[in-house]
Formats: sequence, structure tokens, C-alpha cells
Amino acid sequence: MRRSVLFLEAGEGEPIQVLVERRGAGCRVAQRDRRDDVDAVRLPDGRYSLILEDGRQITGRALETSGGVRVIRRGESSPVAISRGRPASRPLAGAGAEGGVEEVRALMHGRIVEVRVGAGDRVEQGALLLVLEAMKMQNEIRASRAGIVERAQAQAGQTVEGGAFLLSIRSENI
Amino acid sequence: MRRSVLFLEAGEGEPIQVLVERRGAGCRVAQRDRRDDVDAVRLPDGRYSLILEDGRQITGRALETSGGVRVIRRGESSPVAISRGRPASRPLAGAGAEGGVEEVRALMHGRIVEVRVGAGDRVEQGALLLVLEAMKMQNEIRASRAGIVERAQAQAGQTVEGGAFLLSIRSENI
Amino acid sequence: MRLLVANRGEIALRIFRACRDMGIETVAVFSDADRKAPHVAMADYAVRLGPPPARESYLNVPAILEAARKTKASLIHPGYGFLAENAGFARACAAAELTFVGPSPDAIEAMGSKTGSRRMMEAAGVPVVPGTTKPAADASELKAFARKAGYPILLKAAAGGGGKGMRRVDSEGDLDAAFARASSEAKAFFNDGAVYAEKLVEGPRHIEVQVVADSRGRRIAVGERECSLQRRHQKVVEECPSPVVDEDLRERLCSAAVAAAAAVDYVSCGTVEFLLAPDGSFYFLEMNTRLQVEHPVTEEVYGVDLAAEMIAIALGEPLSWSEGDLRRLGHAIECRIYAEDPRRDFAPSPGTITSLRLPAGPGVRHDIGVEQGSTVPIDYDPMLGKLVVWGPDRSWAIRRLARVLSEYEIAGVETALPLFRRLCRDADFLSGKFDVQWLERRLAAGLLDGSEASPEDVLLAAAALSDEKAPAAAASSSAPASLWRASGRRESLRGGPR
Amino acid sequence: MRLLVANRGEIALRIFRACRDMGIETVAVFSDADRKAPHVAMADYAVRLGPPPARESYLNVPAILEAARKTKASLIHPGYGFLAENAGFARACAAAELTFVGPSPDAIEAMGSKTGSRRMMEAAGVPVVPGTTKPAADASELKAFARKAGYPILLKAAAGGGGKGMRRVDSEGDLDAAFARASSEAKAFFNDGAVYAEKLVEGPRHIEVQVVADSRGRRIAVGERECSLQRRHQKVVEECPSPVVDEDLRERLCSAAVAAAAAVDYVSCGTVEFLLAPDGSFYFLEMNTRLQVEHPVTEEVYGVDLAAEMIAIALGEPLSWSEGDLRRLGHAIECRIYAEDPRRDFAPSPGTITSLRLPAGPGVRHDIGVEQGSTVPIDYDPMLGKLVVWGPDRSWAIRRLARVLSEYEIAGVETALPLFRRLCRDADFLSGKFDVQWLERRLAAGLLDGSEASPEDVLLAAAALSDEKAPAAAASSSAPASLWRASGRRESLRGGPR
Repeated sequence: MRRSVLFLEAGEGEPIQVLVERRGAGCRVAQRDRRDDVDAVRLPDGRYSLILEDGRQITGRALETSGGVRVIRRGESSPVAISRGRPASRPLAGAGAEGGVEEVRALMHGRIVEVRVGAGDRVEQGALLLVLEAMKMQNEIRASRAGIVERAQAQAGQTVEGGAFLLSIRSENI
Repeated sequence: MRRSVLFLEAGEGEPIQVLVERRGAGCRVAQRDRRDDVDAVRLPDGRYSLILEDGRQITGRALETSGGVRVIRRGESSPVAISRGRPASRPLAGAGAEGGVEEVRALMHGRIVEVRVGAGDRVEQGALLLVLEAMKMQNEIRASRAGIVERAQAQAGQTVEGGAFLLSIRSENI
Repeated sequence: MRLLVANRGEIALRIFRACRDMGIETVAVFSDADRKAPHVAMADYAVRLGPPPARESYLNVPAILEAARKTKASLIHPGYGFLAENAGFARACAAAELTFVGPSPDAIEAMGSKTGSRRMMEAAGVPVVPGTTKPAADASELKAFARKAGYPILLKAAAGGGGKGMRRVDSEGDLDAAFARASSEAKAFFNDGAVYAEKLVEGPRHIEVQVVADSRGRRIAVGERECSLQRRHQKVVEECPSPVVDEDLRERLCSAAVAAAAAVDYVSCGTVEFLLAPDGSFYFLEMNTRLQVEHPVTEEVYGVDLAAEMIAIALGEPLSWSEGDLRRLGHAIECRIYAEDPRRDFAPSPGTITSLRLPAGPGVRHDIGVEQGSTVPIDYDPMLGKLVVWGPDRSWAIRRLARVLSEYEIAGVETALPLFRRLCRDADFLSGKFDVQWLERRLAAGLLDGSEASPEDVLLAAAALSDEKAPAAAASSSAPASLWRASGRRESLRGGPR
Repeated sequence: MRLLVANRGEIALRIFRACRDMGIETVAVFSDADRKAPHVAMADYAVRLGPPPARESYLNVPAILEAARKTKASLIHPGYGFLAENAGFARACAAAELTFVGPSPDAIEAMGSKTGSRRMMEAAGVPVVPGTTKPAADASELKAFARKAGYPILLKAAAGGGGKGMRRVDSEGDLDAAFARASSEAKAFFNDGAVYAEKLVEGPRHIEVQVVADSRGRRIAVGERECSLQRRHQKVVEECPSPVVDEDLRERLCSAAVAAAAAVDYVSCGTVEFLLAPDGSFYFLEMNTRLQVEHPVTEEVYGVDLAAEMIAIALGEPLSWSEGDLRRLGHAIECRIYAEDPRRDFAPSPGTITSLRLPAGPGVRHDIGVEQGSTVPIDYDPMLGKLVVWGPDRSWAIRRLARVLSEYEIAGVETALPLFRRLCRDADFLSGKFDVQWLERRLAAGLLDGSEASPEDVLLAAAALSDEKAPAAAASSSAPASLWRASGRRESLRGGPR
């Protein structure tokens, strides 16, 4: 009887352990105080069909992402912060909320049209940092918070991949 | 410059050699007296798109079969008796036409409901040989020619795969 | 509210979609052959019935009722085939306090017995074809009738429908064997071996009328469908409207259909089938007390949703439109796509669908029960689904059908797609000149011949075979291509009755 | 006969299908980014234009004319975008003795200049919104107008369309920067930096009228389309008919549209856009002298084929129907599916489509230019295609849309599908109460919030992650899921003007 241990990130605190025991075609999933026995099969197109004890049927696709899994089901696309291993770090956004450093990254492949700030500059929330062009659209990337620009590697004319580091802003302690 | 040699069966006589020279994305195909330079790419779904020198575009799927290739294109499905190696033997049907032995094989997975003939029986053209049931349909398999039943391996109740040998008929010399 | 569909394949999907449109939750049932089938993956609830054989799964009434109880379904829809038109099942649902989406058991029973319905129609003044008035005990009874009416005659399963268990008999010599096999098949399909005989009207068209009746006593005919393109009594292509039905004939057909429905106090969607003789006279054939396979052509042309209407009626709703509201717009054609090989006399072609490309764009509708990667089980009717094309008029619809077929691809199993392609180029089809035997004559005359490989095909094959970067080509499930040229071989297989 | 489509994506496929329905051969042109694109694979002929950048391929007029010459095409269709509404291209086609499928160069030119067309409409008695009557030389001219008309004002590319190069300016302080960027973008898109200004009418709806005119001088309006659901002046959802247009208003809109077309001797399919003010008055916005993206909703409701009609008109055919023949049946809704992430302020989401599942069944139409496995290039407009749903009435169409969206799956790139799902549950949308700013207000108010994972989602993820037999799950092209909860991050990206 194979058993896998997964970790579910519930926003705050330590990730929750999720135990999955394979039982023939199906499996038993234990999380928090609930336990489900499900009949799970992989469909020809890679989606999974689950049938719960009460007969409820759930079909969807699970795409692994670095932060967990994206579940696409019924036309909705939901992130599930569940992973095979214990998540390395809290999400950046958390840091953003608690103050500290925010990294600004390119959210898509594109070309940097102009850079408005350099290392050491003080920026207000909403200040224009740089302009990224992709798919013939100029996207103004603005500061989500006030702070001091620390590293600024982006250069005008440069082509960047999605996720590429552009610059970071350290918020000032109030 | 990679070159492959294929063999095209043109019904009668020796198979014709087809030379294919890969040239970058495309290839040059020489067969009989004609030679085509085509830009050929494999599409994400496995079909091929060919663009000929005059701009004609051909998209289709090529499925390898034991007798050659099935080309599915524009809603039509055509057999192309072309293969990587020299075809082993002439098609059975040829034999059927020239007299000699005809092998009767199951053309689909199914169950034999009844067998009407045994080895040594003389059968007329159109005589009922056996009944095969598949998909809840009873299929009467009849003799395509008069002759003597030679080997008869099929037995009622037996389940057979598509292509399985059932019996053979030797036509009498007139 | 929750509705269970006691069926599989495209019709289960069709009914689930109607439920979704109406905000009703859906319950699928499945055999072990269908755990991964699309109808299960689309449902809100799903319950296993049993092993693949229909008698242990989709005909297993206790298991189906238990599935409804477990999932708290309050409605049961039988679809077509399996338990549709089975009065006993309809009664069992009522006994279990489940709403059966369909007519009353009495109406099903009355129309289910072909002999009984014939008598009833005669009484109601609906013209019928001469035939034996009750199931035959043995072949000799049929011989007596045949001597009187003259050959050819048609053997039919009394409990049958959809051409299953039907046999044409041309001479007394064949009658014994034909009776035996028809009766054994009738038993296999409908668990009832009763068989009766009818005089065969030569050269007729098959025209049917869609009837919709609510529990408030309103009965409406929603025009006719042309269903003459058949093979072995199996419909292959259906149209709405019929190219030969004018307003006057339409009116007479519709009132006869409504009279037939009224004769059994019919409530729900149903179809009254007629034989239309070359001289313009027509005869009641049978009434299908269910949602018809070809209902979409009527939906496309009249802009109605028959599947949803049928459910609303079962819930006691009044019809959502009246005769006057109905407006015909354009022309629709349906092609039934079976997993069978038209070039091997339509032998069943079970297997795995290695590639499925569905055409898109204007005027095309897909009601299909399989996907790429689906396995077509050997245990059930081999219909994969239906292609429905709409156009502003018939000739436009046919041109569009030809275009759509050129985009349609199914690999891994054989289908009749090549047949439809050729129909689109056939002068008789284009001019609407055909009867119920026309298609078989055309097939015998070589409608499907000459799909020889073109130089383009050779180029494509050569480019593919010489592409080292390609993954090993999936072997087609079909027999060697060289067999295709083997006419002797093609002859050697006769499809059974459909 | 052979027709070349100087375009790509779904509109090329749409036009090719119309050609197939009409028996016309098709010629595709493609850039190096599109060699494997569906529009190439569907065509009878295909010719490479050049490298991916539009200026070197789909805007490369000499290469396109050479492709037509090489393949002996006699007709050229520009589709929308790229060279559509480019009088110079239309003239170049005429000079090369090619039939341009569209209006005359003069009509394109007259309507292409927003300022010129405004003057012309005023002369023709069609009401227009107050604005600058000619392109502004510099920002100061615009300031003068704005002081008179009052803020907010709208900057528009004189040669523009489809919201590209448009900017709202709320105060004089922003005017210089806005003018600079609008003008540079106008240059980038339309190779013409001219910009003009208009008073912004607050709270209007965007209603447009489909016009069809043949070379025999007959001009017909084929009803209106509701296009008020916009984001950054980009249409997102369109309907036919409009929920707020009654017969009287429809008549007035249609005659204004026909008058506008008559003013430029318009011949072909075209669309006249109006702003409908809350008080019921309406103003001419612009005329799109091409086949409109949203033409399918009109086709579905009126049962016509606008793409085919446009080609027939170019061939000198008379209109195939008259005003009297036109009959409206039901209600149609179109959703534009862009490769952009609605949860990251609609940032473009290029990449490879790892999975594409298109819904089937009744009332659904797909005009889509990609397939599973297609790569969405960064070089062109990110619209993948359009989903069109038809229903007997508006509420049915919306319920059906919700069902269809639940079957729709695109993985690998982000799309606005979740937005449409939420619209179907929105009270204002259901009751048709919205204006052109409504959607942006709704988005700002969190229309897209709360897609938190349900326990079912966790079960699905757990079952998938613990399935050792599964092939390694394809990593989604999107950034880490945890980022989704990062509102700060979401804020940090502003989409550019559309």
C-alpha cells in the first residue's frame, strides 16, 4: 500500500500535512480533520476523474507549478498551494505585506522600452518604474509601495523572459 | 544530407523506389519520372504540412500500417502502399484473383457464434462459412469463391482478435 | 433537483447539457467499460452499475434504481435504446417514486407492441401498411401471410425499433432461417423474441414527424424529418425539412402524427414514423416513444430545445411555445458517425481513437460521445456521435457539409465519414431524389470506390516516413492497406442486420 | 477562383471556411512565427511573407502582392487589423488587378480619417460627439479644446480603430505625457502618429449596426450589436440583439447607419458604431470599413453568412436577401478569448497551449485560430478566438453560456474565461444594466476575486500528485500559484492601452 505525504499551505503558519494512501484504483486522502476515500482515474487527456463515497464526481486537470498545483475545473482555474515537498519559503507577497524587500519581476516575455529609476532612488507608491513591451502593448510597471530602489538590473532595449528579475524596492521603516 | 529509400507498391510488378533527401526543414522526393521539392513540417498534433514549389499546401496525417501508410487528408482516408522496406509478398487478394488459396480472417475482434463448414467441405461462392458476433451484431461470413475448405481452426464460442486466421479455401482448377 | 441518465455516450451528454442549461444537477451511471467515458466526467454524480455487458449494467434496473436512491436523484431519463421504450422500467421508476422523463408506461406499451399499435392506428384512422396483426408463433404463419401479401416481406421484432432485429425476406426458401435469426436477435436486444411480418412497400421514403405534448393536453407537431437515407434499416443521414414535403403534405403528415399521439394520450416528446409512397400516400410505421437520435436537425431549424422541453414536460410545465410561435429557418443535415468500416461492408471497427479533430466555424454542431484517446467498447452500439450542419438553405447546407467533412478527422477506428463526403457530390442526393433503398443501391454500385492514393498522398507518406525526428507513428488499428484493394476480401464479409 | 487572405488566426480560418462553402480555393500567407499555424494547414496554397514582425510579414504589401501573383489568386481579403482599412493597400491591389474584398479606397480613406469622417457625418445629418475637427499638431491645441469642452477627454489615433492608441485624459497635467504616448503608439500601430481629441460622453453604451451594401446600390442594415462590455476601449463581450434597443430605436439606428454608409457610397460589409447616451440619444462614433470581429452574433441571430456575402459582393453579385427576408431568431453572445491574465490586470500571456478542450452540443460556435500544441507568438494581437453561444432568448443564451464555459478548458496560457463565468452570475449583466465603463468598475470592485481552492480542488491535486503512473505533469506556463494571492504583486502591473 503506497503512501505519499504532501504539504498544503494554508496561508499562515506551518504547512498542513496531507496523507494520500493509494488503494487500488482509488486512494484515501487525509487532511486536517477530514478523510476522503475516492475512486480516482486518469482520463485519456490527462485530466483526473474522482468519485467520492457519496457519488459526487469531480473532473479536472492538475498542473504542477513551482508554488504548488493549478487545478483547472469547470472553467475555473484555481491555485492550490500543495506540493510534494515542504515549501521552501513564504510567498514574496507575504514579505511585501510585512515590509522588507519586494522584488519586481517581468510577468511575461517582452522587451524593456524604458527604465525610469536607478539604484538608490526613492519611489512613492504608484511611481512609474519601467515600461515593458509585449504583444505590441506597452505595460507601465509601477511601484506597489514606497521605498528605496536597491538592485536595478533592467536596461532599456533589453529582452527579458517571464519571471526575470528587474529590480527590488526596500520599504522604509515607518 | 540524410537520404532515405522507400518502396512504393504500384499494384503490379516490382515496387518502385522512392528517394527522399532531407534538406533542412524540407525534403526532395523522387519517384518514377517526377521530383518534388517540398517544405515539410510536423504540426503539433502529428499531422504534416507540405508546401510545394508552386505554393500548393497539403496537410494530412500518415499512419503506418503493415501494408504501408494510411494517409488521412481532407476527410478522406487513402491507403498508400509505401514502406520503409521492400514489401514481403503480394497482397492476398492478388492470390484470390489468380486462383489458389484464400485465407479468411476475422476483420474485427469478436466471438464466433457458429461454424457451418469443416475441412474438406466443398463450398459454392456465397456459401455461409461462419457467423461472427461483434458489437451485438451477427456477421455472416460467406465464401467469396467456390472451393474446398482446407484448414478450419475457428470454433463456435471462441473469441478471436481482428485479423485472426479462421479458415482457408482452395479454389478448384477449372 | 437532480436527474439521472440511464444511458451512455452522446445522448447522455446531450441530456446533461440540457440539465445544465436548466440548472438541474446531473447523475451518470456507468459500466466497468465506461469508467473513463466522457459522460461520467461531465456529471455531478456518477455511480457504477456493473460489468460491461448491457444486461449487467445499462439494462440492470435494480442497480439503476439504487444509483438514483444513493444520489437522491428525483428524475430518470432513459435516453434512446437500452431501457427507453420499456414500460416495465417506466413502471419501476414510478414505483420508486422517481419521475420518468418520457411518456406514460401505458403509452409506451401501446406503441411498443408493433401489432397492437397497428390495430390502434387503424382504429384512429391513421393509414397503416398491410401486415400480420399479431406476433407469429412460427414461420408457417408468416408463410401464410406472405403467400397472401406476396414477397418481399419484412420481419420485425414486435418489441423492436431502430431497425434492430429486422429482416427482409424475398422468397419462402429463406423464411425459416430468417425467422430463426430475427427471433433470436429480438430476444438478444429486447429480451422478447416475438416477431411479426409486414408487406414491403417498394420505393418509399421514410418521413417522420416530431411530436411534443404536455400534461395540460396540448399536442404540437414540430415539422417533419427526412430519414430515407438508410442502410439495413438503419438511418445514416437525416434532414429537416424534407426536400419533397410541401406545406400541404406537411400539414397532413402533422395532423396524422398528432392523431396518432392523441390515440395513446401521449405526453412528452415522441416521433411518429411514416412510409411515404411514390404516389404521395403515406402509412404509419411506428411511434418512437422517446427522444429520437436525429432530434437535433429539428432543433437547429426551429430554434427549439427538445431535450430541455422533454424534461420541462416531465416536471409538469406547459409547452414553452405554441404552434404559432414555431418558425422554420434554413436547413439542417445530420450524419450519424458509427465506428464501422464502410469499405468492409460496414463491419464494426472497435478500438482506440488515436486522433479526433472536430471542425469548427459557422453552422456546425457536434453531439459526440467520445474524445481523442477514448476506447470504443465492443459491448455497445457502435455510434460515436452525430455531426449536424445548418445552412440558410439545403444546397448551402450540403456545400457546408462538404467543407465541414474536409476538416473532420477520426483516426484509430474506421467511420462512414468517406461515405458522407461522396454523398455531397452525388447528383441524386443534391436533387433530393432518393428512397429508403437508394443508399444501398448506390453502395452496391460502388459509391465508395476509387479512393486510390494521389501523388500528394505519396508525398505526404514519404515526408512522414523519412522524418527521423518524429515519434514512432501510431499503427492504425485497421488491417493492412493492401487489403483495401482486395475486392475478393471485401466480398467475404457480410454485415449482420442492424 | 482563388482568394488570398492577408491575415492570420481565427479570421483567416473564418474567411477560408466561407470560401470553401462557396467553392473558392484559398491562399494563406504566413510569417516565420506561423509556419505551423492552423490557417496555413487549412489553405490550398500557402506562401511565406517574412520574419515574425508584422511590418516584415502581414504588413509587407509587396510580399503579399507577390504571393497573390505566384499563386494566381484573383481576390484578396484583408480580414481585420493589419492591412484592413488601409486605402493604400486597397489601391495597390487594384493596381495589381486583384479584387480587394472590401469597400473602395475612397470609402476607406473617408472613414479612416476620424476627423474627416466626423465632418462628413455632420454634413449627412448623422449626430456626432463634440471634438477637435482635425489632428492636433501638439498637446497645446488639445488643451485649448479640453478647456472648452471640459475634462475628461479622449485621445484617439486618427488612423486608428479597435481602441488601439486611445487614451482617456482626466486633467491638463496628464495631457503632455498622454499625447506623447498615444502619438507614438499610433505611429507604431498605424504608421501614422496623427492624434485628435473628443469630449468623453459619460455613461454611454456602445451600440453598432451591421451594414451590407452591394454594387447595385442596395444598402441594408442587419440589426444592431451590443458592445458595451469593454476594458480599456477593447470589446470583451458582444451580443445581438441589444437588451435595450426596441423596434423604434432599432429603426432609427439602422437608418442613421445606412445614411452614414450612403454618404461614402459604401459597397461591402461594414459597421457603423454609435454611442448611445442614457437619455436615448446616440452619436456616430466611427465606421469600421471591414468585417467586424463580432460579426458572428449577427450571423447566428439572422441566419445569414456575412463573410460569404462580403465575397459575393466583391464579385459583383447582388445581395442574396432583402430587408424583408431578414428574420431575427433568438439571442447570441460572443466572448473574445485573449491570451491574457485577467488576474494580473490582463497582462499578455504568450506561451504554448498545452491543453484545449472546446465545448460541444447545441447552441455553441467556435471561431478560434489555435489548437492544442499551438504556440501563441508575442508578435501579434493576443486574441486566440471567439466563443459564440446562441439561445432561444437572452436569459437562455446566458444560462447556456455558463454551461458552455464550464466545459471550456485552455491550459498553458491564461485567458479571460474566468471573467465570463463570473459575468454569467452578475445581476447587472443578467438584467442588461451596463454602460461602457461598467466592466472596468466591476473589475475594480473585485469581480475576479475569490477563486480560492475548494476541498475538491485539494483532493484533485492530491490524487494527481500521488499518481506515480502519470507522466511528469506539464508545468504550467504561469508564475507560481502563491503569487496569485499577492495583491501587492497584482497591483504592480498596469496593462498598457488597448
